[in-house]
Amino acid sequence: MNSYALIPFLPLAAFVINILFGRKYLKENAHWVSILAVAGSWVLAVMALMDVLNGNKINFDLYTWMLSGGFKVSVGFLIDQLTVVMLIVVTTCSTLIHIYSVGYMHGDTGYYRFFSYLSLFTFSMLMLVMANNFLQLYFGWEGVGLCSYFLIGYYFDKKSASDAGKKAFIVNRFGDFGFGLGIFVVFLTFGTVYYEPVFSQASSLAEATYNFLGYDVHLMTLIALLLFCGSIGKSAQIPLHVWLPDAMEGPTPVSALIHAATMVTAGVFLVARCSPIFSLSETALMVVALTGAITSLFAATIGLVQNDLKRIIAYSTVSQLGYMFLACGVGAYTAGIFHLYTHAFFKALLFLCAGSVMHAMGGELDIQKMGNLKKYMPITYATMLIASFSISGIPGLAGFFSKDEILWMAYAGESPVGKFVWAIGTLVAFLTAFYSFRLIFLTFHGKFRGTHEQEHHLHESPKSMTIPLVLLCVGAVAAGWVGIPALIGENIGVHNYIAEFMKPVLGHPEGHGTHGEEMVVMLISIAVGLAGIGLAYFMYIIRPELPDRLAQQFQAVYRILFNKYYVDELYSFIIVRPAIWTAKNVLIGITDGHIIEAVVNGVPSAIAALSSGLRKIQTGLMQHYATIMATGILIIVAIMLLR
Amino acid sequence: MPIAMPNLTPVMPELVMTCAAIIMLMAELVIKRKETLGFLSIVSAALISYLLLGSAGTTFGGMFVSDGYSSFFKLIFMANLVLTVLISPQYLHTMRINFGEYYALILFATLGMMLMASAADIIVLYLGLELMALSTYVLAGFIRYDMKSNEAAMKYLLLGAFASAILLYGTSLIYGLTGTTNLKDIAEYITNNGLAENPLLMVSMIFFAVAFSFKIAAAPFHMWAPDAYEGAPTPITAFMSVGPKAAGFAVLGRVFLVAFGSVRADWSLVLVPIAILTMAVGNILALSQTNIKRMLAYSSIAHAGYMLLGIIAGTPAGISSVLNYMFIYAFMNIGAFAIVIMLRTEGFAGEEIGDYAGLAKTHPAAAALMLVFMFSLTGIPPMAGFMGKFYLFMAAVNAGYTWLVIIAVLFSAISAYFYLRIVMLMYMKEPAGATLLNTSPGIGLALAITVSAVIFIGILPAKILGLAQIAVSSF
Amino acid sequence: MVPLHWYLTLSAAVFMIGMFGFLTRRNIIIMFMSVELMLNAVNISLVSFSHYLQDLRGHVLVFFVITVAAAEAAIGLAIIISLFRNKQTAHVDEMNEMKG
Amino acid sequence: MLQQLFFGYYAFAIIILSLLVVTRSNPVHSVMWMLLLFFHIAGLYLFLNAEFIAAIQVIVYAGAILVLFLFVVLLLNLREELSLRQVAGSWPSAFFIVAGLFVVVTAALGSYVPGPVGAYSIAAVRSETHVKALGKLLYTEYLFPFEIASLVLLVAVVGAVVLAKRKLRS
Repeated sequence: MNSYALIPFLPLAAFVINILFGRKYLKENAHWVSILAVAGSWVLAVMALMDVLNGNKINFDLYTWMLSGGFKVSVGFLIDQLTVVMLIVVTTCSTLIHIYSVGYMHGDTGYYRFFSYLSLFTFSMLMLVMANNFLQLYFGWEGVGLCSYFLIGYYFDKKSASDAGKKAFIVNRFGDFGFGLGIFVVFLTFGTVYYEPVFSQASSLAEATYNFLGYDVHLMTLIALLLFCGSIGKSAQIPLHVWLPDAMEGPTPVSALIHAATMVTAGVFLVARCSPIFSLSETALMVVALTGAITSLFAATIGLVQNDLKRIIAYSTVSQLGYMFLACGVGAYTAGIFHLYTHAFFKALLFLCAGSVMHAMGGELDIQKMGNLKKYMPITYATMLIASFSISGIPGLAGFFSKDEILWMAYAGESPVGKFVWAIGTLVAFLTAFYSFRLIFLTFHGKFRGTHEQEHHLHESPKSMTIPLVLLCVGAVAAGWVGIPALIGENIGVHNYIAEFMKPVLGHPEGHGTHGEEMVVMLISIAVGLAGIGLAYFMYIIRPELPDRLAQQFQAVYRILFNKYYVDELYSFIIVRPAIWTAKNVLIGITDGHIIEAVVNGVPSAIAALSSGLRKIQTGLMQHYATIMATGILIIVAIMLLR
Repeated sequence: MPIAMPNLTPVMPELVMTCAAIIMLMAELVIKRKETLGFLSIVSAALISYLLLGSAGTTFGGMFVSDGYSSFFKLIFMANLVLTVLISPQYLHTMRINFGEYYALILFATLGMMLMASAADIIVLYLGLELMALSTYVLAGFIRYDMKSNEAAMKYLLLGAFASAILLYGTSLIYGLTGTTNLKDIAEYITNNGLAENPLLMVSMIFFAVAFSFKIAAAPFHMWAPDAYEGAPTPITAFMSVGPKAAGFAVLGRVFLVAFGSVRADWSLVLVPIAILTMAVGNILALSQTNIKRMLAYSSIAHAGYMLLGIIAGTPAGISSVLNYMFIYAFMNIGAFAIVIMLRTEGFAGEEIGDYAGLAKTHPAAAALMLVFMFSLTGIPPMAGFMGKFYLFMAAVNAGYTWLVIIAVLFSAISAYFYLRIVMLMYMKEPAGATLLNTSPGIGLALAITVSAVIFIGILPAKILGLAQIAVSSF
Repeated sequence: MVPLHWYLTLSAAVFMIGMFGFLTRRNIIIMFMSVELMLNAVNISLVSFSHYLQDLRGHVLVFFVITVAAAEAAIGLAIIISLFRNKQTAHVDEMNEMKG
Repeated sequence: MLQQLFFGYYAFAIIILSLLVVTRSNPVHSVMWMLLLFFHIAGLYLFLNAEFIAAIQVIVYAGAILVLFLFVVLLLNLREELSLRQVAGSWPSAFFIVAGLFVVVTAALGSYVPGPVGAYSIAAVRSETHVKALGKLLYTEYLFPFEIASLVLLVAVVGAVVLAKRKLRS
């Protein structure tokens, strides 16, 4: 047995121990089990990285769960370049956020429960990224969804929290339905669910079509789009993005880990993992690129006017996820994964800083009621500032390299929509810089606008919280140095290591452009970043009354943005309300209320009615039983003889 | 005429069982603590399981055959016996029916099942079946002061006798046609004399199908089951829902594949509508039940329907998946019944489904166990029930019954409603009052065994399935 | 010589009469007797088969059927007595506490 | 011819008696008709050269089982319930089902093909006597079922005792 199998199973063991003994025995010490386990996973992940760097690719089946005919399901692990990057991201963020949670969740009644869920989540996420077959991927996929559901609704006595959990669950159902169907089509087409045979056979089926109701559907496009449905749900892309901002009801470490750094990026990982299939379908790639681009623009514009600290960062996450899809859609999977990797650091950092702010503000989230926090929370301020520089693409920081790579690939790649998405991407870069610094300026600068009690309470967070901040901050600065583009790199003698590293799995398209063009693209992206910051400085520091005036001037636009384009209301109108109406008026109308209540809500009423009807046949009288038996015999004998 | 001593090695387990049962009858007179008898039964079950290993062979002029197939079923009977004995004592105390004959009768019933599984001759099959049935009738009516228990025993007995008469009529016809009652000889005679098309043979086969359908509680011959299950003492309900059903499948498989092997197309045509009707009746009627024992009775009917799929497939894979499913079913079903028994206290039946409301708040461990069993019965991975269903359905698909499997999956989706309704009640509702749990070491042990079996087989299904495949290959 | 078919038809007729009794009567004891009637019908056909096939196995089976019938009667009647103690009736339609 | 006449009488009597058994409202009468029926069936067995079976038909069925029935009928004192309607509501439907079954089964009986002829010809059985031949078979070839039958009887005894004993609760 390969010791790398322990990577996911250590957190699973921690989960089992915590859930069994947490309530009675571990109580306030529950975090030790989880932290040790995830740190162990991290060590193993680093060892795996070393191994892969030495050119090994590890693929093994741990044990076969079931085997029936040609259908085999096993727990198996594939550790290649892509997996290893994900492993490092997941275990690093997870470890740091586990540590941060010790301070953040201190004194919470469900302390052991929180850590056991975190461990379970880590397990599921690792199963997801390490799978060597689609079914295990699906298992991890559903597992992380379930944990996310538990953790969003962690404060289950708060109605908004449990509603948000439900919303996340239901919205993801839509995506997962397509995803499951996609896996099914994969199995039908290839006769296996293992990555290796599927991907190696994919190219031979590049032109295959599938006749569906008289239409010839391009098979690879069908599979790719079905799988992408899952990505849309999990990574909160339009039109299934509505759950992620609401998911901020969960504890902040959860937002950082699940809803920023790891789980929501699973969709990007899926596209990258299935790149051999996506690459065979131009249509699918175009859909991916456009979905990503539109989502990123859409979410960034909403982010401009929100006032809830965590929601702004959530929209920023949606927007950045769109960026990653944009990259994958133009064929630059490496760039997408690179951005995923850098994003994990600075976005987790942003959330943890937000958590630190919340901690100081006594749970307050409205940035209009903050201000001048840099005086009280220097470490939080410094780290959050760096993270914001990073996301805005200030040269030298992690976000700069990955974002630049994406924009250049979009501009110079072969994708027919490349130039278009590049333009959107550049616009989004500007908006990102603006709303990130709007957040910084409103929160940390100016005058404090909260209450007096809050002002008294203001303090820097405990060590267990600030140390992870600092460590993540190192990542937010330096994580990008593994992917320095050739343009800069050749002058200082470094390569684009990550692109070379990932090339065997994801390929690395060459940009069709000169160094001069590349330089221009880079300069534009730096310029828009700086412009965004400058505009934010102008509007919120120099002329703080300006935003309100603008909001009044362009009231219609402001309202639309503030209300997130009314998507929630739209869904409520076209899906939720009709569903509830049908349930209320049709289902309850047909059957009497208590059957519906007794049987889980929403049983097809016909079956329930049939059930109570059929019950009458079971009269309790033996003669009737015997009569029915005799009738059965008569019918069978008669049919068999007269046949 | 010299009488040769028959070879007793193959019947050794049955001999031990007979001795154990008779010893139990006599020991009952001197032993005051009846639990001791339960302990003795478990010891004998262990001894028999050990003896099963070296018992392969045919004896008594080919009337009795001990092969992998029968041994696998006997293993299920032993598990059934041990688990039933473990969950019994406390119920017997609560109901104040702690009579020693109880254990002897359970042993006799199990002996009957063992004889059925090994029967290679219709006479042995019939006598084994009656031995099992008569013991079970008495056990079902064991709470003599309770009207429901009497009623259960009465209905079971009368309808059982009716089904026996039908079985005997089928036997007489096949005897008249082939001049023998030995299953192998019957098969040989049918093929050698081209009887396969004979309408009378068809009638005989149908009568056999009906009688066995009665034993496995398949619709429309299932109607005794809900009443008998509801009225019988709960440990006996658990016992009845596994043992006689498994024995019924054992004889169904052997008779239909050996004796009627040449008319397979015909009997699968008979069994297909029975299977569909069984799944429909079991799953649909379970929806509107309010008594949990009754609900589990309908659930057990539905599971018989699923298992019929494996018999209909008729392939080695199909039969082995039936064996596998029966094994899994024994654990998950008795586990669920163990929880039902725990809820029963002096003066509180705890048999209404509503009594499970809020169980997770008052008794989280019991609720979690019930959750595992309900998930397994529904067939949610990674519980064993899922694997059982998966192999059954896969075998049926490979045998060309895809449409039947689609129907089965649909009905199995309906079943989620009534199983998960219990889970919902336990976890989502507030408890109505303080429910007392009637625990004992025996039940604790039974629950530990069942829950670990359900999870273990769910995670490592290959072991039991491999055993079942070996069992079928010898047949 | 009486043809075998006559016996078989007689047997079927008695079997069906027994079944008819079982389906219609509501006195448990008479239902019980109807089952005995069905068993006797089977015995008739078994004995006649045996006779015409010049074989004794049918007789052996009849022997066992009678044994089991006796055992069944003993237990059945014991249950009836038990039932009667609780509820002074032997009528099936008053015995449908459990249904549905 | 004589044989046919004998059979005709027996068949007629058996069917009439069976009908009487299942239609009499008074269980005591039913039992009495059944007693008569069993004697006729025993006669039929004699006719078929099954002396021993005829004997146990009389001894066990008529002598033991029916007496048990009668005993219970009288014990339960069912007299006051005699006035109840004798058929449970749906006798026409039961009649049609049973008649249908009779028709299909007898139709199938038309295709009966005799099985193989065995070694126990009437002469062979006569020379050995029926009891001895059957006894030999039971104690050699059918020893195993014979032993199981003893267990069935044991269970019946135990079961009857358990169900009928006086002490209801432990």
